[in-house]
Amino acid sequence: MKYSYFPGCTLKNKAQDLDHYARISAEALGFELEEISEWQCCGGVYPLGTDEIATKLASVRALNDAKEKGQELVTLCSACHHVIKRVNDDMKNVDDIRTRANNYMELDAPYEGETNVLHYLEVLRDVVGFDELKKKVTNPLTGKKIGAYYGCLLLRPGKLMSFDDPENPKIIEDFIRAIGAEPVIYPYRNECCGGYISLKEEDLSKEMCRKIEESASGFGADMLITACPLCMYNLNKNNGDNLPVYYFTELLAEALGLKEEVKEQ
Amino acid sequence: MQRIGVFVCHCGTNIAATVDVKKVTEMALHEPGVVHAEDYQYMCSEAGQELIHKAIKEKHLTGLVVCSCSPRMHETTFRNAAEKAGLNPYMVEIANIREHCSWIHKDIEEATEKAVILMRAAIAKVNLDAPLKPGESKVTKRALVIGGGIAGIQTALDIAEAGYPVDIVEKTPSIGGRMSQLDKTFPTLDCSSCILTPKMGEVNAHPNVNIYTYSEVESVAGFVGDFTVEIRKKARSVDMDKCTGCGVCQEKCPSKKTPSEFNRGLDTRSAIYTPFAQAVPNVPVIDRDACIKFKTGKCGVCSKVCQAGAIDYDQVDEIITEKYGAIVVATGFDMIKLDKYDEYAYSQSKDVITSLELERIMNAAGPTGGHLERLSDGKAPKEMVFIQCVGSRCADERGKSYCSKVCCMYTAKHAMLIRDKYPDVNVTVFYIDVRTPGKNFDEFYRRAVEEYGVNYIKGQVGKVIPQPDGKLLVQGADLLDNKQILKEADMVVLAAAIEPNPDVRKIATMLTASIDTNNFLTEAHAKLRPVESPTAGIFLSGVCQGPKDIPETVSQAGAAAVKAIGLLAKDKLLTNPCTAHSDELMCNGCSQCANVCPYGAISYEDKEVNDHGVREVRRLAVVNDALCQGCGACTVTCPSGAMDLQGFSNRQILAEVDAICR
Amino acid sequence: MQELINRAKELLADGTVARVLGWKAGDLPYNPEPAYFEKEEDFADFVYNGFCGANLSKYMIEASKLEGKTLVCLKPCDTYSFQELMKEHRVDRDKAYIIGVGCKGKLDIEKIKAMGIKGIQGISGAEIEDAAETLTIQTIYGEKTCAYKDAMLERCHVCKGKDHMVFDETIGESKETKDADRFEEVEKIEAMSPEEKFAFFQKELSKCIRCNACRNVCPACSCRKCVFDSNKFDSAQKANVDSFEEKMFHIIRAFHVAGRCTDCGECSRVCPQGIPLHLFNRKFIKDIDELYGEYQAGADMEPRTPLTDYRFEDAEPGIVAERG
Amino acid sequence: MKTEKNRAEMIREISGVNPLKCMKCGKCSASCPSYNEMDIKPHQFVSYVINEDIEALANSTSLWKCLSCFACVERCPRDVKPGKLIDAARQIVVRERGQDYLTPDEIPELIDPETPQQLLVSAFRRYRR
Amino acid sequence: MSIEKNEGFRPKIVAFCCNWCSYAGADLAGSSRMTYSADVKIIRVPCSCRVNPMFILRAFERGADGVIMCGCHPGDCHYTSGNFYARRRMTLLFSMLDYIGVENGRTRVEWVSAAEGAKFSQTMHEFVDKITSLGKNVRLEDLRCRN
Repeated sequence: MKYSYFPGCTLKNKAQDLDHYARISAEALGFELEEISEWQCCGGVYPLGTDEIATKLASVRALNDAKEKGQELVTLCSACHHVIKRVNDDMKNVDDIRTRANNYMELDAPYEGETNVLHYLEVLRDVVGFDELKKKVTNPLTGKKIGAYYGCLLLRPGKLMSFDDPENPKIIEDFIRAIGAEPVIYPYRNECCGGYISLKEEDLSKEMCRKIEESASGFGADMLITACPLCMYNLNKNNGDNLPVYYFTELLAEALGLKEEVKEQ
Repeated sequence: MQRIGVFVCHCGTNIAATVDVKKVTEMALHEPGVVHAEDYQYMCSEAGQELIHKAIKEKHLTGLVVCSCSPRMHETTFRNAAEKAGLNPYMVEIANIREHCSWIHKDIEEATEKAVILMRAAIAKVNLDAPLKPGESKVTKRALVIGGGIAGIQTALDIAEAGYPVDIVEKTPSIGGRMSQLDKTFPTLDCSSCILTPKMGEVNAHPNVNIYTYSEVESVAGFVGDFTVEIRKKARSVDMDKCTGCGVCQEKCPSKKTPSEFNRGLDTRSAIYTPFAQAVPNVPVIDRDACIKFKTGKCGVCSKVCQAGAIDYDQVDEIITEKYGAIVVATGFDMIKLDKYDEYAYSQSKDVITSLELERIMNAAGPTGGHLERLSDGKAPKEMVFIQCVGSRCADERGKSYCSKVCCMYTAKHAMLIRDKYPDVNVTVFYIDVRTPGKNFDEFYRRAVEEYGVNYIKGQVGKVIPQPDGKLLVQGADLLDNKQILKEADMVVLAAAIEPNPDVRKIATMLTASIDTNNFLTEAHAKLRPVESPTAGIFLSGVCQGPKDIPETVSQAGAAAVKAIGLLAKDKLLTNPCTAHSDELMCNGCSQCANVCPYGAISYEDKEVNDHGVREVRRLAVVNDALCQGCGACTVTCPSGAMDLQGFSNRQILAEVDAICR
Repeated sequence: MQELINRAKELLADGTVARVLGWKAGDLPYNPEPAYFEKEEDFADFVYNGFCGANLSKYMIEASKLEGKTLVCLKPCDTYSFQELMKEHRVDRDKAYIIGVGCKGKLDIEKIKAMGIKGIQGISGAEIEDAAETLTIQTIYGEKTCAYKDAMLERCHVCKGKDHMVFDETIGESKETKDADRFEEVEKIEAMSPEEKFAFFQKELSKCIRCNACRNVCPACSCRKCVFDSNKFDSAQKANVDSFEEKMFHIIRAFHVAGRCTDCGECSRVCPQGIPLHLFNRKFIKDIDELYGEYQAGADMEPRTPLTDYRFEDAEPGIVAERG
Repeated sequence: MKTEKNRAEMIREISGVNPLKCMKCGKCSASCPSYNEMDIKPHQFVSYVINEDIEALANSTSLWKCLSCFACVERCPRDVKPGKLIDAARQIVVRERGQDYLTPDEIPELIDPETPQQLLVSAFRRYRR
Repeated sequence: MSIEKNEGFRPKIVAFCCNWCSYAGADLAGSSRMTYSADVKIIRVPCSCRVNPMFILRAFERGADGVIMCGCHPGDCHYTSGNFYARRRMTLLFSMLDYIGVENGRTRVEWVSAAEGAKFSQTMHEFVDKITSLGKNVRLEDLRCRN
């Protein structure tokens, strides 16, 4: 199975290793991520204004590229996933946006939301299957108590993202079980870490991260994993060293026994 | 040629403010067949009807057009008026210039123009009207009540008291319904079972009442006065005649792990069970999905311990077919599932419960023996938080658009009972509005605040956050104080929205009774016929029609009973004369019409006809007027157009089309 | 053909049937017409060849009223019509003795003429026993030939099959003639723009002279009195006055037989103006197949047809706009 | 200069929100993680738009404290979703005044070697036009 | 959409409504004062299954620009199954109209219950807009019937 892959800015630059982990794990699990040629940054946040078109075009380009290849589009970063999935929904359901975006794009055939947008975790859950993943784990993270940190973008708005129950998700917990560790469920796992606000309102973000980490440690977590590079940055920056935060692909690669391989590259 | 009179109603200003009634009246006189036209303030009034009477007599009218409100409102009124003046009532047509015109248009010129066109269409139709005579049909003097909660019980008792036999069909093993699960009732705080149990006994013992518990309606055929209903009596696996209700079987049953429906899954029951101690009938059923005997073939303990030899593993479902003249729906409600509201952590913490679960916890026969305690650790709570409107008043698909109506009052009741019994427990209620219309209701709520010190906070809760130490952190808003609050609680109670029993959709379909977008049964008129379904012979009792509390339910149950009694008291009903009719000379006898007739009203016979001198025996469709309900499905199926519908004939509808498109 | 004649005479002689419904030679070599044969000597004119396209099942409505049985010769496709008429109680099975006759595809004289073959005096190779693939045509301009296949009626290219749905006995072999997709023409029209569709039908239907030949020949259009002759719909019309009436007539004609039309193609065969009327019926058949499951009228005796049946999950009428 | 009425109309249009659907339950404010930082609270935003007091919104610090975490969007029972209103108000402000809450000059002092691109990209998108 | 193109054009629209659901829904729209265009004129029929394709063609013949049929929701028919037959008939008829080149959208079927006044009004709004944008019906009109 081959997927169109949208890596996004952070995983392509600051966090390249996380991207490598994802690709090499995919290979081991029997699917391939084919990077979209000349992808452009999704913009990081979904423009809520219904009259904004230009800021949605980068996503439309990526989506159309996947459509032309007849592939589903996979993202790794929660933010990219959020933006692209919502723009896709607009292209499918909002006449005005679809018409205007297509007018700009001048494609061979108008793009009307045909591409299916998947998060890497969804591929693991729905295509590979967590049971199957579990069988392929060579280096289970037995004994580790891991808190899943979802943040906002993966889950909300629940109706549009249709990813998991937005108030009581379980996909990352299932993932944690599949790689042999024990999930720790804590109530702040879908509360905001502060997002982009950490740039100018560091204290606000710090307070939010503190609540998240306190809740997670309180319920017994000894590490957190997340699917969003910005969440990872905020949590890492604000928590000191007592509760390490990992990107899920890193633990995936580790469980599949591939982490060293990447390091050596 | 008809002699038609046109009567234009002002309906006060309801019509006259937007439609130039004088102009409409004047335009009427230009239409073919119209010999009289006049307008009046209120056509439906005595004086208005008198005008009609006079005109019919003086101008020898053969047909009437009344331009007024919807025919669903006053068609019968004007037909009766016509009949009184010696005119066949089916020579009356209504032009609906109120609901379909004056009320929805603002521009006078536009509305007047449309009113004239609607009038023309009605005139065109009257021109082709023919006098019709209704037939008669019999009334089976027996009523069926679907649902054995307080609504069904009260309706059945009232009908039975009037001397008519009545059957109750109840899906669960016992009658009693939701009310039997309640601990106390507002606004008097009397014990629910103390007032319900005697009624259950009374209805059970009434000679005119026959109760089918653990039974469901399987199919409904027929129409008002003459319904044929199939009832599936599910296999109880216990002989109702032999069982003495001693209860030993339930005690000895080794399968005790099934969540108790009665206690909302807070504890478990045995595989052979009566839902609760006061169950009527006091005869257990075997839950075959849970029973070891049915699952593995080995066990049979209940059979061994039963002194009366009442256990019968070989029982099968039984279908009972019965005729009824009237059917009352009293299917009640359930609480919505809370899986879409997990911000309140209902599925994450045992100490977040629904109000109905709290009723069971507070009840002496409940899972905790009536002690208020946390289900997680059995500890007594010190801080209780109630959250109102969970799933009610929602504009999105997560919840219900309506107000569930009973939550404000029962929450005040819960708060008061807790403060009364456990004065050291603090109670906080997060509310959006406190709604207390009802006799002694607001006084009741104020007592909760003033005498019992319940802390009411205006604002909704955003999230319930379980803490590592087992406490619950409630993050809410206090809109009056403009603050975000974090409140620690030991238990959180959710006032979940109520919704009609999910089975009602299936039942409504069987009854062809209409249902609204929320699955509440629709009443024939919101104000004037609130307990009748638009489908004749079907009556509504209790929450199946809309949210209501016990006193309202009981009142409506009585009202539904009276309507049913009114029907059963008649010996004959007049049938709708707008039935299908087949033209013998055109009929091909092809049987297509019989294929689509939902009532089996069409049969075929070989008949000699004289077709312009040619005498031959032909196979012809014959419509049974008593069975035909006048839908018209056959008329369109018939390729030759031999089949036509009286009162809505092909030519009449085409004439209306022509008049509108003129 | 001789076998058929012999058998018919035999059945007539032993009293099994009172008459035989077949075809007799016409005044031209290519226009045999339906006829009754009651006496042995009548059979001199009896023919059964490639030009006997007429579907005799509809004649059985009237024949059912006659004394005694009527022997009727039905081609495989005709038997669908007959069975449909049985289902609708329009013919009496007990009054019919059905000989299922073999068919190797029926001929369309218009196609032959369209090849530029004029002044026809005689045609050979159209006999039912002929195995020849070629027709030899004597004309006043000399002998011409054409491939049998090229002269076949449209309906034979989309033949429903060699099996008779209902019969008492069969005589003669049938040949597989299907070599085209039944819905190809319909699909071609469906793919047009609304303007093109409109222009196409406007052009075709403007030829209609309302001779009612299509109606009269159609075995499904068998009403004692047609709505278009009835005062019940204010729709009694004799001739089309404008383009709308043409459409109305042909839409309703096709609608009334929708789910009952066996696609026998008689309407198009008899149209003197050469209007492809089967395109209306076939559109309904295609929609029915796609929306409600494949259905062949006359293939069984189930009382319900697609339009007198339903399923809860049927498509909504909006599907027409959705599929564009 | 646009009137307050125009601006309120624009907010309704950009956000696609009908503020009249609000029943004032306060669930948005109960859910908001930035609540304490805001001068005009999420539920009040709705009334400001209804009352066409857009200038006050434009000057509100709340515009820059909203995290776009969609908690209010997810939980609003009336399909009002104040987060969308706040975003629309923010757009109006940046479009009208070209006022940027974040300028490129500030960046160097705000970032550290670990700052992900995502942070800058999203902050720019949110704070500037 | 080219609504401007047809400015001043007032379409003629015939709505067939079943007595039990849609006509009552239209009544509810009225008593709730939910406006819609006066171009819509309602004809009451007992059930959607009473609507003969002839009625619809006749309306077009006489100059209607759009015809809409409303009935009870599938499964909720007062006569149990009438709307199911109507649904198949209308689907085939609409498909045929499309096939002969009548503009898509001149005909519509909508299920409106007695409780759906808002939906009735909304549907009529949409339908009038659609017909207005399509403009005058010329493809099915009988010119003799034009005023």
